[in-house]
Amino acid sequence: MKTTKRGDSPNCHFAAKPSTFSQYKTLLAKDLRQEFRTREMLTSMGIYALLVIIVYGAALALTANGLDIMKMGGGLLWVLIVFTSLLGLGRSFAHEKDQGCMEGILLVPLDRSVIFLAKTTANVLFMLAVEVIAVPLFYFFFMTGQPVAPTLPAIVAPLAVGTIGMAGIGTMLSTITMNTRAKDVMLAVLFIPLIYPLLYACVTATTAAIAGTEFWTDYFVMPLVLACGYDVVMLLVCWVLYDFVVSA
Amino acid sequence: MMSGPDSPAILACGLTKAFGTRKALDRVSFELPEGAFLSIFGPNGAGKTTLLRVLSTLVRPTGGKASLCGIDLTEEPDKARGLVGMISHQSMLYPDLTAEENLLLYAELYGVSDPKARVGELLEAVGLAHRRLDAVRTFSRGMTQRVSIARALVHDPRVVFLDEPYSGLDPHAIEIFDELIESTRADRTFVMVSHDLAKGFAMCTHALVLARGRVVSFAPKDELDFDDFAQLYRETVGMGVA
Amino acid sequence: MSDKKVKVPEAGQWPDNLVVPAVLAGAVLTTAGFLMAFLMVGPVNGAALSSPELVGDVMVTNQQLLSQKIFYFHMPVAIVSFVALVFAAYYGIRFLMGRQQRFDTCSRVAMEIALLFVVFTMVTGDLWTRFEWGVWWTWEPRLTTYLILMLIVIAYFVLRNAVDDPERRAVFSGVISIIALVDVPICFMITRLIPSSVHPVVAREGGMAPDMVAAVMIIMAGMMLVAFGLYRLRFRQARLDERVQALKDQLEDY
Amino acid sequence: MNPILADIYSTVIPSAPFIIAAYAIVWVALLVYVAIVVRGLKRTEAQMAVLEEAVRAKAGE
Repeated sequence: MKTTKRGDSPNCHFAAKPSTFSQYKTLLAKDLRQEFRTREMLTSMGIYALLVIIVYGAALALTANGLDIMKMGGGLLWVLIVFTSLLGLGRSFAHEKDQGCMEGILLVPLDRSVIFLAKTTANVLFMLAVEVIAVPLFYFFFMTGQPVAPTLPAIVAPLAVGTIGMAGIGTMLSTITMNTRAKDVMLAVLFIPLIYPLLYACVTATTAAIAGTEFWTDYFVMPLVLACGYDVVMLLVCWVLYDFVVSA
Repeated sequence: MMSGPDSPAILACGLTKAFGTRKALDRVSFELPEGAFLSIFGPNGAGKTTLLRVLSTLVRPTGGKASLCGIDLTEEPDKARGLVGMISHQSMLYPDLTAEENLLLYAELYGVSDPKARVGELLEAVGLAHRRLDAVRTFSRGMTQRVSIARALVHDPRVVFLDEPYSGLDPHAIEIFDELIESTRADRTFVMVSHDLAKGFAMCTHALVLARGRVVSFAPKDELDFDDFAQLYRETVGMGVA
Repeated sequence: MSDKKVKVPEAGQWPDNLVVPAVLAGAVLTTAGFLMAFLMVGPVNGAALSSPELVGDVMVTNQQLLSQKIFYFHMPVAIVSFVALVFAAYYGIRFLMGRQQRFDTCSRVAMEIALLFVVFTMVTGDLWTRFEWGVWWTWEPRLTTYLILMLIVIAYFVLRNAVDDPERRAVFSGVISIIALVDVPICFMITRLIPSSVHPVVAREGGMAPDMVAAVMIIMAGMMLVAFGLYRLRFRQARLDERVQALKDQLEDY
Repeated sequence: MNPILADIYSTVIPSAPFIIAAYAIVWVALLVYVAIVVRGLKRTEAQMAVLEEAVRAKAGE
C-alpha cells in the first residue's frame, strides 16, 4: 500500500493490511474472550438444556417404561439441541448491536465474509461445548436403563455435521433478525424451516447409531452424506449473501 | 483517479442516496481541504447521519462520487476505510472487555504495526492508562467516550467523523472531550454532526447546512457571521418538516 | 449514470395489455381441462376386483378411482408455485444487484403468488391424502417438504412485517427469497433419499396415459396464465400505492 | 345391481365430497386473493383522497 504524505511521518502506525486469516483469528478470539469473561451464553444454554431434559422427564414420566427409548432418543436429543442453539444464536449478536460494535467492525477494511466465518466458528464452539455436557446428561437420565449399542460413539459424526450447519445458517439468520422487531420469534420462524432437511438427516443418522441394529449403516451413511452436502451448499450461499445482510 | 498530497480531504460530487423515490441525500457536493473542521447542521431527517455513513463507506451512494484524500469511496472502499475514524454517540466498545482489550482488538483488525505500544500510548493520551485493565462496563459515560476517541484514532486516521459525540455527556466531560479533540487535531480533518449550533459553530472552520438531503449552504467560517448563520439555520429548520 | 438505464418493470407496460386475454384464456383452458379430466380421461385403476367385469365394451379388472381427479389440478398448481418462487428469487437477485425498489416490489408480489399457489397445492394434496390414506396428515416426505416450503414463504412475509427500514427490509427479503429457492430442491432431495423405515415413500403410478398428460398440460397452461394475470393485477395495485405515497412525500417539499 | 359393478365404483361416491371440497377450496382461495387485492386498491383510493385533500389545502394557502 502506497503511503501518502502522512505515511512518512514518524508517528505513522500503518502496517500492511493484515491477512484475512489474522483478522479472522482476532474476531474469533474477541468472541471467545468475551464469553470466557461473562460465561453468559454457556450458562444460559447449559441451564436451558438441563431444563429441557427435566421437561422430558415430566413428559415421559408415565410412558418411560413401555417406551422404546432407543428409537426415540435420537429425536429427543435433537429437539434439545435445536432449542438450545436457538437460544444461543439469538444472543450471539446482542453484544454487537448493543453499543454499535458491528458498525465499528464494518468500518475496518476487512472482507465481510470474515465476520461470518468468525461468528460461525464461535457459535459452533459454543454449541459443541453445550453438547459435550448435554449429551452425557441425556444419556445419564434416559438411556442407562438399556443396554448400550456398540455403535453409540458414532453419534459424534451427525452431531458435528448438524452443529456446523445449524451454526452457519443460524449466524446468517441472527444477523438478519438482530435488526427486526420481536427478534427471538423471528429467528425461530426462519431458522426451523431452513434447518429442517439437516435436522431430518441428522435425526435419522443419530437414531441409527443409537439403535445399532444389524443394518444400521444403511440408515447412517446416506443421511450423513446428505447432511454434509446440505451444510456445504447452505454455508456457501450464506457466505456469498452475508455481505448484503450485514451491510444493510 | 487522481491521488496525492494536494487532493482535498473530502470531495463530494453530486452525492445521492435514494431508495425508491425517497431521497435521503440529493446531489450533495462540497470540497473540504485537509486539516479543516466541518460542522454539519440540519433538522432531524435532513440526511446528516446518512451523509456521514456514506462518507465513511458504511452505505453505498446511489449516485454521484465521493473521495477521501483522493481515494474514491466506491472504487476502493477498503483503502478508504483505512483513512476513516468514527466517534459516535454509541461507543462501539464491547462492555465486557477491558479498555485495553477493546483497543487491541481494533488495532489488530486495522493491522497497526505495534499494537501494544500504540494502545498504551493512546490510553496515556486520553488519561485512562490506570484503568486499562477495567471492563468498559464499569466506566462512566465520559470515560467511555474517551476510550472511544482512542478507538477511533488507533489506526491514525486522516479523517475523523463525529456523530453527535456529546449526547449523554455532562459539561465537565464535554470539556475534557473538547480538549482531547483539540489535542488530536494536528493535520487531521474532522467532520462533526451536532444539534448544538453554538458549539458546532465555535469549533468549526467550515459549516454545512443540510435540509431534506440538499446542501442549503456551505462556507468557510471566516465568511460567516454567527448571528446571520443562526438566522439562516432557523429558517432552514423552519422549512424542514420533520 | 448507467444504473438509470436499467429497464425497470412498471405497471401499464406491454405485459398489462396481455392480462385480459391471458386471464380469459386461462379461464377457458382450466375449465376445458377440468371438463376433460372428468368427462374424457379414463379413471385410474385402484385395487383389483375379485373377478373382471364387462362395462360397456371394456373389460374392467380394477376399482375405478374418482379421487385421482384431484391430481389434475394438484400437480399443475404445484408447478406454478415453483415458477412463482423462481421469479421471486430472480427479482430478489436483480434487487440486490442494483438496489432499485421496483425489483423488491416485483419480488414481493411474485412471492405472494407463490404463497397462493402453495396453499392451493396443500389443500388439494391434503384432501386427497385424507380420502386415500384416511388421515389428515402424515409425515410423508412429499407432504413434509411442501409444508416446509410453505413455512419458509410465510416466514418471508413475517420477516417483511418485522423490519421498519424499507431498504433493509428489501435486502433481507431478497436474501431470503434466494435462500428459499436454493433450499427447496435440496429439501425435496434429502427427504426422498433418506431411507425411512416408518413411512415408505409412496410409489406414484408409473407413467401417465397420453390423455392424462394432455389434461394436465392444458390445466397447467391455464394456471400459468391465471397466475400471470394475478401477478400483474397485484403489481399494478402495489405500484399505484407506491406512487401515491411518493406523491405525498413530494407534497411536503412545496 | 351386480355386486362386482358396485365394487368397481365403490370409491366414487365416498370420494366425491373430498373432490368437490378440493376444487371448491381452490376456487374460494382464488376469490379471497382477489378480494385482498381489491381491499388494497380501496386503501390506495383512500390514500388518494387524502392526497387530494392535502393538495387542495396547499393550493388554498
